[in-house]
Amino acid sequence: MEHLLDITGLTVSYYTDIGRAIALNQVDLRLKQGEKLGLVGESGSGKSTMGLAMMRMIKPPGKVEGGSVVIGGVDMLQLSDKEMLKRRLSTISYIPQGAMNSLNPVLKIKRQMIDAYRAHYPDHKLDQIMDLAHEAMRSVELPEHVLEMHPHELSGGMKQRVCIAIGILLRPQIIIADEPTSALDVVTQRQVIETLNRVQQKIGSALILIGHDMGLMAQSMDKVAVMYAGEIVEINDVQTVFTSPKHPYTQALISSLPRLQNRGEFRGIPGMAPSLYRLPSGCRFHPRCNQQQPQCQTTSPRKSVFEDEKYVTCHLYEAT
Amino acid sequence: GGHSLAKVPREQTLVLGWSITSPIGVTNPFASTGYTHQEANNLMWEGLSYFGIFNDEEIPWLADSMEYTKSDYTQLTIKLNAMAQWSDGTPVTSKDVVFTFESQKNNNKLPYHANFKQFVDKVTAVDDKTVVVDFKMPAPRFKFQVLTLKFDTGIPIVPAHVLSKVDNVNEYEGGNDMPHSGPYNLVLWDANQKIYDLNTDWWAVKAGRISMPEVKRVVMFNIGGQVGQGMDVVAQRVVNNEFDATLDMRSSVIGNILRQNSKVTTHSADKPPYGYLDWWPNSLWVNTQLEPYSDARVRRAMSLLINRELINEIIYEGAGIATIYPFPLYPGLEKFANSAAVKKLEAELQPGLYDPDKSAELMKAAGFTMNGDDLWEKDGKTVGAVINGFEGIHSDIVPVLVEMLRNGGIDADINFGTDAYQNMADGKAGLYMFGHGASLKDPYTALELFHSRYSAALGTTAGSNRFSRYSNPEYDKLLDEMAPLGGDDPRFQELAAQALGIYWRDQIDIPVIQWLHRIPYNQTYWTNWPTIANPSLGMNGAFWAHTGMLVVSTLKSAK
Amino acid sequence: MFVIKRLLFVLLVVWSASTITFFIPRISDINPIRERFAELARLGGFSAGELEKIVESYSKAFGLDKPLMQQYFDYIGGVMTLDFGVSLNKFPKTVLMLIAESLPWTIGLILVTTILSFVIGNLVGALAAWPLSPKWVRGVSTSFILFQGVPPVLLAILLIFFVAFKLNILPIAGAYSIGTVPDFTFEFLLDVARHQILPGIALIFGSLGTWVLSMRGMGITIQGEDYVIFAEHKGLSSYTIFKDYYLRNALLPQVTALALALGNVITSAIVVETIFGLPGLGFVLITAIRSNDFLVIYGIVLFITIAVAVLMALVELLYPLLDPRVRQGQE
Amino acid sequence: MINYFKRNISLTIGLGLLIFLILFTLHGLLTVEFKQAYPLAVRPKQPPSLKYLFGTDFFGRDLYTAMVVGVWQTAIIGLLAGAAGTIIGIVLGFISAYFSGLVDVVIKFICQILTPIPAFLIQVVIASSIDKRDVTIITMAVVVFLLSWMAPTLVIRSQVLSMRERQFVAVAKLSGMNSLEIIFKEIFPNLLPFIAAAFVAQVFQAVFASFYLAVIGLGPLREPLLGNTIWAAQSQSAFFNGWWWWPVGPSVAMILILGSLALINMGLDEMANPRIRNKE
Amino acid sequence: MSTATLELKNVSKLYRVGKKEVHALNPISFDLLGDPARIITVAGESGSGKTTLASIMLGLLEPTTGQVLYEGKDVSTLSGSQYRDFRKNVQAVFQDPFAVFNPFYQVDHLLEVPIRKFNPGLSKAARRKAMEEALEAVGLQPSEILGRYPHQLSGGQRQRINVARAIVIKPKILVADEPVSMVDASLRANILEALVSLRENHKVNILYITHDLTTAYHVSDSIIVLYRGSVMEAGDITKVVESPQHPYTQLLINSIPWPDLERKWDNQQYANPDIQEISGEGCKFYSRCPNRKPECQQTPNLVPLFPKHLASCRLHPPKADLDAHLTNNL
Ligand SMILES: Nc1ncnc2c1ncn2[C@@H]1O[C@H](COP(=O)(O)OP(=O)(O)OP(=O)(O)O)[C@@H](O)[C@H]1O
Ligand SMILES: Nc1ncnc2c1ncn2[C@@H]1O[C@H](COP(=O)(O)OP(=O)(O)OP(=O)(O)O)[C@@H](O)[C@H]1O
Ligand SMILES: [Mg+2]
Ligand SMILES: [Mg+2]
Repeated sequence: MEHLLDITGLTVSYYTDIGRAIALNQVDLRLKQGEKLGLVGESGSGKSTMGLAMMRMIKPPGKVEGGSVVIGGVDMLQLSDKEMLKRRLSTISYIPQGAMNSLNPVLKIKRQMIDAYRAHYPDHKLDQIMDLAHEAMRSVELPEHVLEMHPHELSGGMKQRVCIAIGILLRPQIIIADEPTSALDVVTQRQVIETLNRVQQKIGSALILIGHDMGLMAQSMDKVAVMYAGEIVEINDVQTVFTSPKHPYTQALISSLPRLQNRGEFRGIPGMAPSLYRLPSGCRFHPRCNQQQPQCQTTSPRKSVFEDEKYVTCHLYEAT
Repeated sequence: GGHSLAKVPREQTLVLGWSITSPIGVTNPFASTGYTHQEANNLMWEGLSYFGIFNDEEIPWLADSMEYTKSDYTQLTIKLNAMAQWSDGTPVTSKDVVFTFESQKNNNKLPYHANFKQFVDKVTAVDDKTVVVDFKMPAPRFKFQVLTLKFDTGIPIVPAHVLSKVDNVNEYEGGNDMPHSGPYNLVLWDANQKIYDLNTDWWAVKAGRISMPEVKRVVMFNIGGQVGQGMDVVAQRVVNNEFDATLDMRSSVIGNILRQNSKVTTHSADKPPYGYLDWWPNSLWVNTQLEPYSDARVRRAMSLLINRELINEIIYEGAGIATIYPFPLYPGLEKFANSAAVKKLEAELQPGLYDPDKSAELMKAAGFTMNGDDLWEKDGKTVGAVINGFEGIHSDIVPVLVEMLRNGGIDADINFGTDAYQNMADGKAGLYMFGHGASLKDPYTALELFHSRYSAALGTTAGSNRFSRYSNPEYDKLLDEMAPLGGDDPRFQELAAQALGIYWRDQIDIPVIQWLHRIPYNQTYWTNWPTIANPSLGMNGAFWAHTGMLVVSTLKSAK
Repeated sequence: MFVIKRLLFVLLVVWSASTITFFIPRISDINPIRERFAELARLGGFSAGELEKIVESYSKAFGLDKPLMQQYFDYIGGVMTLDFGVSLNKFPKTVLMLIAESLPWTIGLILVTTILSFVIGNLVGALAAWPLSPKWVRGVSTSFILFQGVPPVLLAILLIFFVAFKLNILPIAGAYSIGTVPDFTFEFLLDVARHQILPGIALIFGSLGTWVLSMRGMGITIQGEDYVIFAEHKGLSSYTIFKDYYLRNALLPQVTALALALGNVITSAIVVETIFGLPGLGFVLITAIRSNDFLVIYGIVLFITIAVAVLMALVELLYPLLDPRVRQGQE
Repeated sequence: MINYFKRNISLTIGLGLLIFLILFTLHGLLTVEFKQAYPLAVRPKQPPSLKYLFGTDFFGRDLYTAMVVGVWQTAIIGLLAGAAGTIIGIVLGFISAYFSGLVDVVIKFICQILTPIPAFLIQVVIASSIDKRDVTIITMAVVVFLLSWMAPTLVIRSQVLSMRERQFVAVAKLSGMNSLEIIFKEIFPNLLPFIAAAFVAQVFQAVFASFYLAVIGLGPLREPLLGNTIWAAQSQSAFFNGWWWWPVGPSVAMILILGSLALINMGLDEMANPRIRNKE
Repeated sequence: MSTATLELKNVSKLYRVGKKEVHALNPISFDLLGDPARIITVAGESGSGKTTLASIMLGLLEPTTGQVLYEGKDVSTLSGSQYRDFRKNVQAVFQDPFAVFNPFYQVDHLLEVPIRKFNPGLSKAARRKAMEEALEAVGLQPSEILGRYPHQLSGGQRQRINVARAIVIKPKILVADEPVSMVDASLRANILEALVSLRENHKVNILYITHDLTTAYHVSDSIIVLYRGSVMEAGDITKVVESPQHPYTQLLINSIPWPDLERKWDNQQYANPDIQEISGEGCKFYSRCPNRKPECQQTPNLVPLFPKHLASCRLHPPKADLDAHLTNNL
């Protein structure tokens, strides 16, 4: 088993009054142990949905319609509810978007850690648990007395790191961090990302960093997956994405980025992201694409896979 | 807390249901705001004599005899029973009687103070067991009205050796252990119940007045609420044999009790009207000083709107208790009502007539016109006829009266508020539904309620039950002449008929119903309740009346 | 400092309540003593003139002849020391004695039912908003909300008629079985408890809906909170999440309402205690209302006000223990 | 819109019930003879039948008519007291929150001080101190509302306070709106669900308070208010005597009125709760 | 086109929460002069007083000390017509693209109210036209936008309507408080473009408030760096970004996650942002400063180091011959 994570054909829809929104369409993703993947894309492109689907935490009106999420040979989507409960945090852990409010305001940090631990190892002694909690705190560079504090006594960055500490408490094989820094200022942002990197290295797990800040991806990720309207349009190593992006959307995205060199230049992507309820035919990006081909309007492109599980979904490239 | 009472089996216990409202611990008859004989204190306190209404005879008690010793009713001699004694062993003597009488005369907070002050000149103890009362004026009714216990009137004798040592008798509670002469000792009193145990050393048994009571324990259980309210719950408890007797009930309720428990009986067994006549006929009292009721035509017009037959039919399930008299038709009074003079007046004045047309004529004559709402109006004002009353006992009749008046154009409404009594007592309101607790043997006391000596000005308090504030010198003259005469005196009968004539003619108030006591008697544990078939000592069956002690003492175990 | 502030607040509440009860009746011309004696006169043989004299002498005894302001200050002074004066109806009993006599019954009933309805109502409300609850919970919660509209009188009558009278499984009414001598044996306490069940149910249903309704709203808000979702990510069992992350947080604002609810339940207690013949505070109150025993009415109003104000202050003092967020803002 | 009602079932059922009650009453008011709601109008103690839909009571009222009139009168008390309490609450709440400073301190303080005083008991004290001849449905409403405006005041106040901090208020200010315009055009519409909920709660309280006042004999007793009818049935031991229809009819009406309000309240709760609304 | 001036004189703000005092803004003075129109960035971490400064400038918040002068007059004492003029000419674009909308109204409300208020004479059609033009100017299709409710639009759309509002009013001075922090990268460019064109085409002076130095560098002419309510460094944007003088600014610039593989975060040991401030005398950054010296315990002044470049740091001696006035260095 070469890959730690193997997602194939993952499809998720939300059923609402307006209709069915396919928030995740036939998504494939493979990850090796210790790999760091950045998951980027516009708001609403399905990044969080992807993370949640891996956790099996899609709630009504959402529904996982198909596909598999295999971690270490076990398909998460086939497990019983009870077994899945055990896997959360221990096999795969998700540090949610908006960690500011992710800690219960009336419980001490310690208690929230103990709860998480006890849910998986009900018979362990408190001493043992506390040792682990201390270790987790150390690895996110927080003093131990933070354990005795309540969330409101912590700053935003500290809260975010507490969430990370909880997320790694059971040394999961995969950590998903959903926009852990979008509400933080640059200094704190950097601190959090570096903490995440360090911790990931220490426990050797794979890391999926969800976000739309390409800067953060450039700073710390190995690979980048670009999502557009519920699909992964391109996965590539970070180098390629920034220097020679393949997909026209990725290209537009990269060229819209502000850098030191191109001061005063703005190149937004023209047009609007499509509504998931009214997707364009063919390639979902074609209405905004500057390299449109005739078949783009009618047929959905298929994957062109490069080496090492990297691929692009675009008619410009030959399908494999 | 901390009581350790002997267990008494249910078969030897009498359970009575009553709304107990008096303050816990008040057993002293002289305690001025809290004492009532009704809540089983009648089992502790005895009178000189009792009156058995259904046998129409006096029952000598603490006194062996009580006689007017001057033919003009100005002197009364009382001879006490030689065995009579307080529960602490002290004999009941003239000293106690004199103390009781003197207290009533001198202490204005005692209920019979007015009577004593009006009539009594002096009270003398001739010897240990003989007392002579000298009156200021002829007092032919004093012995019966004041000194004889019956229904809710009369005074009990209190122990001088206890009360004379108390600083302020009006504020002295008495408590459970106060020496008394009656057959039962109060052994427990909390918010839920009062428990009385038999005093096996009761003087009356030794004196041969009565045999030893079979009821070993009396539990008066607090059913809560205002008298007459929430009776459905009480009824269910009677059906379940929890209560042996309770306060009286509406006819529909008692009918349903009898249907559901064959052991329960009533004064008239299982036949309507299920009760006996109380001394408390209810009138619609009218404030005769208040516009527009000061006009006799308006009062009469209102009376003409009352359909007494319909009242009998709707509210009392056919029991013919609607009345035209301000007194109950007990034997002596029934004789008076049936006398030729009264019959003639009745035919002439038609006091019970229901005639809306005639009523309308009178209203027009009184200057009223019918307005757009079909209500009589004068000077832009309708007849603001709010009937004040007590929800517990009047919630059945008053709404019906209101509607009868409204149908005839009188702008009537109901007030069962807490100020109902006060409104009437102060002369603020025009109409008040209430009883005449007065005559039992002859009509004097009832008719005397309308004497102008009680005609207080509006805004001042009318004396008890004198809400009419009626004033008529012609009427007063008749009453003054009647006062010194005995009830059997033919002159008295003649004058009484004339006075009743004025009552009807002027429609001083509007008599509506005789009051019935429909008391359920449960025979599961106790028999020998006083009923038509078994009058016992002739007393009424209300255990809460002064004569209730006789009811309890004569019960027989069902086993 | 905070404690002193709260204490001052309680005093202010009591002061305004006593001012209201002092002045409102004085706006109208009702003289409670006269009212009371006039009523007594019904039974006895008082004559008009005498009655006025008695009223005068008692008014003096109660200090009603003093200047209004003097009376007012005496009254306030009395209230602050829990001296509500004497009952006119049950003279020479003091109002406080009457309250003390009835309090055990009321505390038993009101406290237990309020707490029960708080617990049940909030639990059901929370469950109703909890997405994992079975469907029928929503039905139950809705019916509880609808139950608010059932007049406690009707409920009491139905319970008595069917449960106690027809089925005969519980006593019909009363505080304990007739003829029982109160003591502290287990048997007696059991008897008392059996007598409290039906009135308890009648009371609980009256207030259940309010809790369900507010808790449901609260629950809906909390259930979407990020920390509840994160708790799920942590792999906690739904039971733990429900208990520690959802219910506990949603319950916090409800606690503040508890003290107020205790004050309001007395209203339904009046009816329920009357129908069941329980000699509690509500029963004393309605007796006082019916017999114009004004000082008792005011005394009970004030007593309840004080109790509620003190409870509210207590809740506020204790609240920081439950909710650490408040702790900080205080000092 | 229709979709919204489909989702907000409580609101839909509540409104449905309310509309049914309104139609029932309106239809009734147009067809019944009012006199039949008062004693001596029809044969007493009749069980429900085609002739007497809801039966007749001990006094000879037609209970169907009594119900129509009773629902109407109960509604009037509820609406009057509810409206008055809510309006006072809105006005004071707005004044307090928007202008802050001393006014706010005073209003808030008064509300907080009055809150622990059991309103019903004060209502009893007042009702027993006024002349009974003046006790009408209107005075009843006044008595009820006198001490029930504090809750809406506090609710509105806190809502306005939080609303005031919302950015759209700052934007409105920047757009040149003055304080009054901001209050009425920006803040007020957003408080509608809260106001409606406060109103519903007020009505609820008013209906119950009028019922309890009837129980202690302080209401306009002749009128067939639902509470009066229920209490009259209880006074005549209707259940024990087998006249079950007498208390049951008005009780059901009361349950329907209050139940529909509770459901609407529940629905409005959902409406006011952004978490639910945002899912639209 | 006439110019408008907004002048801050020793403005400071102190919040009192219970017994706690928060010096959200320490005394600061500068003016926004009309011509030529510029974009000035106010940057700083969360809680540094950026929004406080904006609110004071907009007249939404009373300063604790000092005055805000509009055309030389204190804004708190403006007369009716002057006040309206101030309102029209000093406008804002706010951070949260949802909160600025009143959920009760359609999005038109946001645009229509200022038009009606500031151009009372316009007909309905003219108003509609103004709205449409503004929407088109920010790249939105009016037919897709007008008549809809805020929750029916995406964050990017809402944020652009927000900018359109500023275009519709055509103020002289625009305070943009984090106008792009909530939108994703591709939209960010669009919005910033709109802001820049406001300056270019309408001569609007813009105060751009952000903690995102990447975008600041791209759009603005000069910058003020705030830290805990005090100005740490100010001046020409390229100077400050390219050679930051104050340790705090250095830290900030170093922490920018440039989307650039060439420019990775260095390994410099940064000070822990968790350390809470000790209020009182001294440099606000003292506790976190890697180069702190004893003399830093005395509050430093904002002094010129180079032309168009000020800093308040005791490590740098002032250049006495340069103008120390903040405005002149922006
Ligand atoms: N509970 C839901 N009900 C209906 N639609 C939903 C729900 N949750 C998400 N969606 C839709 O699914 C799509 C993907 O949402 P998702 O939250 O995964 O996006 P995202 O990429 O994480 O966006 P963001 O950057 O804003 O967090 C969106 O269009 C969203 O509207
Ligand atoms: N209304 C207020 N009451 C009390 N303190 C406040 C208030 N508003 C802001 N503060 C405090 O003032 C300081 C500055 O706040 P401000 O909102 O101006 O910061 P900011 O730079 O805009 O931060 P952010 O980047 O988080 O928006 C902070 O410490 C904040 O907690
Ligand atoms: Mg997301
Ligand atoms: Mg800010």
